[in-house]
Amino acid sequence: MLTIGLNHYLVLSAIVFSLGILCMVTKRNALGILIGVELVLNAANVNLVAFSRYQTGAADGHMFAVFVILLAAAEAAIGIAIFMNFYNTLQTIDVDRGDELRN
Amino acid sequence: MTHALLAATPLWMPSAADLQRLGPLWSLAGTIVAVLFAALLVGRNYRVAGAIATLGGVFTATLCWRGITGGAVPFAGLAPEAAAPMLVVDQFSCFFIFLISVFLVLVTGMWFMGLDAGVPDEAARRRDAVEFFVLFVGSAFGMALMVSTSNLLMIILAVESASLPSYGLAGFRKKHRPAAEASLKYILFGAVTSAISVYGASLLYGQFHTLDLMKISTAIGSQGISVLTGVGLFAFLIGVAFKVSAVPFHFWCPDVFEGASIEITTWLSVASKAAGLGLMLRIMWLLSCTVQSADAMRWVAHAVAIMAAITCTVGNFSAFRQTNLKRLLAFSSIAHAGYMLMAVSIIWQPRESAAGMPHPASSAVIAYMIVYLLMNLAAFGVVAMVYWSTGRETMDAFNGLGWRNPLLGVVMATCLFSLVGLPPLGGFITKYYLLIALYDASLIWLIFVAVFNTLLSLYYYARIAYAMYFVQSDEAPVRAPAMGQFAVLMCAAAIVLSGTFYAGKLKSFSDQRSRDMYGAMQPTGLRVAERPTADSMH
Amino acid sequence: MSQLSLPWVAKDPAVYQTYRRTAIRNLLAGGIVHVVLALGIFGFFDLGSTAKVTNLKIAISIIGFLAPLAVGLALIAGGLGVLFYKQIGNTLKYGYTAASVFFGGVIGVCLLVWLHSLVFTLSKDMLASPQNGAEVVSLAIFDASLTAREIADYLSANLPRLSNPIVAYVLWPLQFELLRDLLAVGGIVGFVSVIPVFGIWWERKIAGRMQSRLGPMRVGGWHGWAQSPADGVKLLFKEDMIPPDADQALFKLAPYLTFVPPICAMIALPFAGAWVFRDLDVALLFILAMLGIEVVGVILAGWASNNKWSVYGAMREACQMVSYEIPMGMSLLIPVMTAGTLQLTAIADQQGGGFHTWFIFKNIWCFIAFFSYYIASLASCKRAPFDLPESESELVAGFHTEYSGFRWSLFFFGEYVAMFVVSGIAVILFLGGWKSPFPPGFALKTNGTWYVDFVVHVLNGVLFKEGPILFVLKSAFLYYVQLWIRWTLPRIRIDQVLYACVQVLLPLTMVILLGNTLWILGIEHMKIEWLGTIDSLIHKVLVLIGAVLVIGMIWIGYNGYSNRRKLVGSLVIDHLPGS
Amino acid sequence: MLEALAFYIFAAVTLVSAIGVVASRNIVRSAVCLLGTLGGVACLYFLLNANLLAAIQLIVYAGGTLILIVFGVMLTSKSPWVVFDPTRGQVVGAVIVSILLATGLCMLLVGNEWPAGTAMTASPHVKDVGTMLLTDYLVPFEAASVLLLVVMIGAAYLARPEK
Repeated sequence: MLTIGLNHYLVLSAIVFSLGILCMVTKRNALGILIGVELVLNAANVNLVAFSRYQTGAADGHMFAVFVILLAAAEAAIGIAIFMNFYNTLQTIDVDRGDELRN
Repeated sequence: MTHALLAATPLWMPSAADLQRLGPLWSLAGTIVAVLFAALLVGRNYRVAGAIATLGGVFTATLCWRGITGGAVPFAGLAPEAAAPMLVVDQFSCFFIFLISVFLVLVTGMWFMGLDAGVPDEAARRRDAVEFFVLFVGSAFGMALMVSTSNLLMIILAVESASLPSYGLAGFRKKHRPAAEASLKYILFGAVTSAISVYGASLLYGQFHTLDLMKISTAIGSQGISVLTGVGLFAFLIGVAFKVSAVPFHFWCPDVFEGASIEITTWLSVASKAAGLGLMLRIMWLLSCTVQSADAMRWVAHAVAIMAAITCTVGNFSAFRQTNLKRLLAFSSIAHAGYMLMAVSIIWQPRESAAGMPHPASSAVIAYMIVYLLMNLAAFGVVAMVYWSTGRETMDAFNGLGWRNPLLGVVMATCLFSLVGLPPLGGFITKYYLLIALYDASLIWLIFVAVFNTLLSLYYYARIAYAMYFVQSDEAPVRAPAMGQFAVLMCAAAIVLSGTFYAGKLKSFSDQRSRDMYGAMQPTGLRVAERPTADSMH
Repeated sequence: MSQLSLPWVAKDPAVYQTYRRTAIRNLLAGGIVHVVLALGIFGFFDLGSTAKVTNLKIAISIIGFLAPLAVGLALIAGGLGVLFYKQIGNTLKYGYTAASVFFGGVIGVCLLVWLHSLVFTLSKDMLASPQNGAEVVSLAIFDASLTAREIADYLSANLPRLSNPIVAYVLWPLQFELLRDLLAVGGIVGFVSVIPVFGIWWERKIAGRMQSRLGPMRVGGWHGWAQSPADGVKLLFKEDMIPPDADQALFKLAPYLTFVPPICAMIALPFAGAWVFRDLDVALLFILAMLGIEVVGVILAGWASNNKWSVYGAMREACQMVSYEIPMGMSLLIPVMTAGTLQLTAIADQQGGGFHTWFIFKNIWCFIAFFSYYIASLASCKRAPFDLPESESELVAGFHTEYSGFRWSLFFFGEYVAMFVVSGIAVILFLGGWKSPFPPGFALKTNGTWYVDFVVHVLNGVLFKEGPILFVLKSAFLYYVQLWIRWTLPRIRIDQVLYACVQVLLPLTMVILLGNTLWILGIEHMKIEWLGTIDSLIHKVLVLIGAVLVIGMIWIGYNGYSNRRKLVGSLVIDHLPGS
Repeated sequence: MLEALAFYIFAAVTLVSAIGVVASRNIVRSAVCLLGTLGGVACLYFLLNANLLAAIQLIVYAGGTLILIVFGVMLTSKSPWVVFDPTRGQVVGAVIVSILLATGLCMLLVGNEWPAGTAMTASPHVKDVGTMLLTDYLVPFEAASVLLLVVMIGAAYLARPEK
């Protein structure tokens, strides 16, 4: 337990991943779902960096993580713009309230 | 200090030939910038923006066509030797970019026609044309990237570059409830699937120590597929399955198609799916490009086959109850994605013929894609014209269309029967190629599923045809722009021709595209750009 | 309300006398007992003998000798203070005595800091000295690499004047990184708590002088120097109110979120070459990130208060800080590109050749970048003229309307520390960091006599060579300019703030970024000769401008000082203490 | 030893605040807890020899994306303490599923035979990362710049109030 290795980080990231999935499933607020997505992306990044550190010895994982951070920022930007558009139109951000389109 | 830094690391530049091969991508990226600069110079002029987008699309298509016919070096890895190739430019990708950019031009034309046809928010559409075209060409750029990558990072980046502008496009109509809702659902699904996809990619990176699919394939060949690899691969493919709208990840599709404006729906129904399928084909091919890895990939391919069968069936069954035409066509597009996924599922099978011979599966997908483009364009074109004229997209707007506008009725009927896959039409012949490929791969159960689904789909397509010709309506005749009528007529003609006189030509064309892809993509045939030495820089 | 029953409230004077006598007796007696105890231990364990240096004695010498000695001396000083309180009070009433005590204190603290750094350097030298084997022994976290014996030998060989074994015992723990870290954390926290206290007083004084007032004059005697500590004590005892409709947890959390990140930024901010807690290779990015996180606290404060004005203030703040971060970061990229590294110590080391090698005079792009950075940093610290988020007249103090007492003061701590940090970054990246403005040849030489050496070290550290004091002085100047601007310029509107960022500052920084890139490419990479000639010409002109500016500044300062009576007026000034 | 201590502290910060993200019913609190997770992950990056990445995480994620999310939260909730609740049954089901997911994933990851690799000895220097970005990763870099441009325009369009 005292020597920290790859598995420690992997277990941590697996738990964060599951929490992210849980967050996506339980939150009815669109922003809550986006926050869940951020958790999952962070879990993936921890994985990537840990693999770089303990497995490959190359910075490829770091580069991947940089791009994931960038994508998360882009996604949040357009996501929040869309949420605000939705809010301006429907006066709510509850995902279940958008029920105009259904079978 | 800076000087020492520069001396220590020579600036690496891709060679001119490599840059030239990337012409289509440059051209699309340049179009975005040109639209923005034009807005800076001449103000918010929708004509200028649209014209630049059209020109950009035409130019890109030309470049791609040259790439297709010129038989240039089919593989360009734009990276120095040490790393994985980030981009793959070959006939296959050129073909798909060609398809996308042609479609870009056509949908732009549709957008212009919509302006003149008097849609409700006309003023806003004119005003926001610049943003619209930036997003539009931006999503085309992402799709072009999607079909020309073989690297996990680039795949994720490309899927996101195609998706993020599409989210914006889906919700482009402000103060429009369905549009806002559509974009919300679209981005939520997209964000969730892409996040899971990134997690899967991270697992693959840990397992194989590389981001390059080709190297992963070699490693799979030598070490087989462990449970973790399977989980990682599955999670990774979720992102792509979302773009293709394969079944567990298809929920966004009908809502987005219904909520978005009709040009966007047309665009997403073809281009987005084409790019997704191209990517899926390439991933599956690359992962099984050695004999051992192909063997290991069998289970993944079976999973894809099952997914394809479910996708088809769910798409067709759900289409039964629809009354909104856009929504119905959305489910139809899900079903068609299922058919094409069937072909993807057999690409792992080792080909008996030598390298350089076409693979029947990818050939079938390419042929299917061409005809599918024509069918969807014409079908959505008719729906759009009916919408512009009546303001409705529901089934009852089509009552008696055959008499209210005979030309549109005929075109629509042609499209519908082609979508079903009835004999003299393009839809039939491409489905036939597909089934033959399945038969060659001895996936008989999948053939049964496909035929069963074809019969299912006959019902709801025929329902529209029935409404057009056998339901009385006392509504006014549908008036449509002449250009639009001409365009859809051309599409219908092409559908008929591709099913009859040009069936062989279609076959040979798609064979050619798929052959060049696989001929050059043997693992040993990797060609990468050379890294210049330090002294060659000055 | 219950009646307070404190010892100094409503008591007979005779009782005070009893208290005083008891206090004096106890303090003096306790002090003497401690000193005697310390000396006894010193003698008993034979701590002063050079022959018998062992590791065992380290703890004894620190716990058994130094600690009681220090406690004892402090107690005796306290006792004497109580004994002679009248005399001390009378002395401090005179302005100049108080001033000299104050400045003596400041200078003393500076010297202490500087000695502290010398000790660290010494322990590093010892680890690396050839006596300890050929290779450099790295600093250890747990296991010691030097014994007390080795340290004593090193001292007697190299620094005979310091060769008392007690010194060796004290130096021994300093080779452990953990202890150094703890000391450094203590130093950072101490410094961080001094900055706002001193800074607020300074700001009020400057504001006063600029408006022909005097500012705080009463508390503490000389120029009201104790005003800020007094205010701090007052704030601590104020009633701490939380609006009933506020989000309790977030309301309590928000001040810490504004206060902690600037302190974390101090982790990577070097005060001198060896004077940094962690010499990160991404120091600049780290500090910028910390300054960027600060805004979360402000937004939350506004949000959690559940008050319209607070939310407006928070929104303005978020808008402004996030927008100005871009030109700020992009301006900083220019010296970073010139230096080729993000490591702040490495950047400062490149500017050690004197005044003319500072990056601000390097070329025209850096020169512009300094000013664009400085403007953007004003906005990101929400200082005037960009103090929209807390504009008193419009938003009733903005995001901290609902805060009071201790939590309220945390916002100010955060703000003033951030001001110091942004000034520090500007100093390191543009103004030569802790390097002296004179070329290295100007540094004074030591000649072996200990008092001459001492003076030489002090002068070199303050003016002629390098050192944390130079850094603090330079930063303090930029800090002063921030105050100066605040009390000179009027506040601008929010749309003007954003206009200034997006349409003026951002294009400007983009242009200089591009210009600098091409400049470096042309001169250093492609080696275009005429460009090099132009560059050196511009460099000379800029140095000249800089010299003129400095001289002009000094002249203005001198002029203002000599005319201060005219500026402030003569009616009240002569009747106030410390005038 | 010290590394283990640091790891457990940072991991605890990350996990506790991630649980806070999920458990808090108020979305603003979720966002604040997310700050804890992001900070904890950044500290883990420092432990993992990824200094530059840690700084990027702090500056882009914590200083940019998170503020955007907090902004979004504030702009889209009508009353300050908006709470949307799923039903109790849904929550219990989701919790069970995610516990199963976490357990399964952990077992899979710990039990997996990772191929032998080489460990990274020192943090890659900023310069090396920059060089990589302009050589091996030039294409993603450029593609990302196009993406950011498009997204910026799209977001600005969508967030602009309709006149």
